[in-house]
Amino acid sequence: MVTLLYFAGLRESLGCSREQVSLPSATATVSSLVDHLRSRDGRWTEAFAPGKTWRVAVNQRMAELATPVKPGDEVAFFPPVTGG
Amino acid sequence: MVTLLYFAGLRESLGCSREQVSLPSATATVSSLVDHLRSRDGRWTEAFAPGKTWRVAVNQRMAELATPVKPGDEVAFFPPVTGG
Amino acid sequence: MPVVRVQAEDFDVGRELEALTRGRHEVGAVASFVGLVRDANHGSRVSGMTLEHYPGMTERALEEICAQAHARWQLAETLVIHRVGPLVPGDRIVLVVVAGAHRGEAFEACEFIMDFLKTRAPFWKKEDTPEGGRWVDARSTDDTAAERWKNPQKP
Amino acid sequence: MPVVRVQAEDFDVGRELEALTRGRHEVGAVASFVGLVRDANHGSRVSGMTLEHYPGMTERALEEICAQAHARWQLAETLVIHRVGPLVPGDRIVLVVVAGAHRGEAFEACEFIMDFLKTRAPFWKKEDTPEGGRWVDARSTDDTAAERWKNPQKP
Repeated sequence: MVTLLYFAGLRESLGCSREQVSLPSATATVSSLVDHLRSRDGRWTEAFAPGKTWRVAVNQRMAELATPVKPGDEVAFFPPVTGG
Repeated sequence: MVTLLYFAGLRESLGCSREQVSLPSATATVSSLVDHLRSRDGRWTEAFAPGKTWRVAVNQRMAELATPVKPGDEVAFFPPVTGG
Repeated sequence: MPVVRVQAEDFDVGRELEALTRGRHEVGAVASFVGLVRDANHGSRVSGMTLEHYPGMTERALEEICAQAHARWQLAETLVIHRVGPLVPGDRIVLVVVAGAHRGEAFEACEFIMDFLKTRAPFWKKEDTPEGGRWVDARSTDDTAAERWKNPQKP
Repeated sequence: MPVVRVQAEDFDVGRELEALTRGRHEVGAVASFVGLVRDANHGSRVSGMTLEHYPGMTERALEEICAQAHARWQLAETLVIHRVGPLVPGDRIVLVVVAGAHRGEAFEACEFIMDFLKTRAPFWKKEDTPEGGRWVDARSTDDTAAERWKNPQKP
């Protein structure tokens, strides 16, 4: 299982701030995890549709599509940041 | 007559902070005024010797050797500034 | 040493600067930046905003940005305070302070920290406008500002 | 509007920033610089210093530098406070504050004002060292810093 967190506009569109999911495979990456999420239901399909802009952090560090994800990880999805 | 002001290290070397002098000619510039001062006495000769670094302001604006000086002007000589 | 605080409360800029440099007589230059809530954005009146963040990652990201600044320049101290929660126009949002021996480094490091805070620290602003709540879009100029530090020379 | 003060008294950075931006809700960015007396310079301990200036010209020079900053960037406010007279290590010497809509301009203008203050405003420092009083020499790096603004592009 991994913990997924959603922030800001993405949290609002998905109506979800936190969930636990099983990894789609033993050798998962952000990319395969997103493919899995996209296949789940309309809101996820929409939020992660090609062309949508989002950022991802794995274990609280900025990550990329190729970043590995393993059981126990905390994976956060959010829009580009706008602090400061 | 013009008012001459001296600041900082230059004031100390000359032992003078303020004086009134007659202009050497009707069409004076900073350059001709400095030539005149240099001819006066050892301390002035020394302070304005070739190779010495100093700055000049005419009527409280940074000036150059070619800047005209006319009666009533305030001419200040000082070392390069070191504020801030 | 980087000091990072994420908090709902306001901060006192004078007191923070004082505390950061007290007794540090090798410090000759303190550059700082304060970000404030503006009352307009993209042509709409803004009556307030809410700052959301990612607790835990936020502090870590800010500490990492400060550590990068310390690695890149000779600095005595860095401080980042960022507020979260509801804010109104005129409110302080962020304070970045860099203390060092000389001004060139302090200015550069302060701008560096702000540029990366804007693009790497997980904060999000939602503005209250007459048309309703609106998530602020990231600005491409912020990405450009952060990109220029990839060059090891002064940008 | 440029505000310039030359004074023997200390200043409160927080209060000055607050006063400069109070009710100015178009201001989103405040960049500032504080210069402090260091306890060492060119390998000598410095126990104190005296700042001499050219009354009248000082204020005029600082106002002109701020006016140039306002002409060059879109700024809401600029403030320069510079102290004169005797100071000891840790004392504040100078405060420069630039308030504007965006941070890039505020940072640049603040650095611009400091660079020209260092090379154009008639102040002179005399340090107290174990070897006696010593006038501080102007640094060629300050001239270089001021020169780069001749380029109309960001340096």
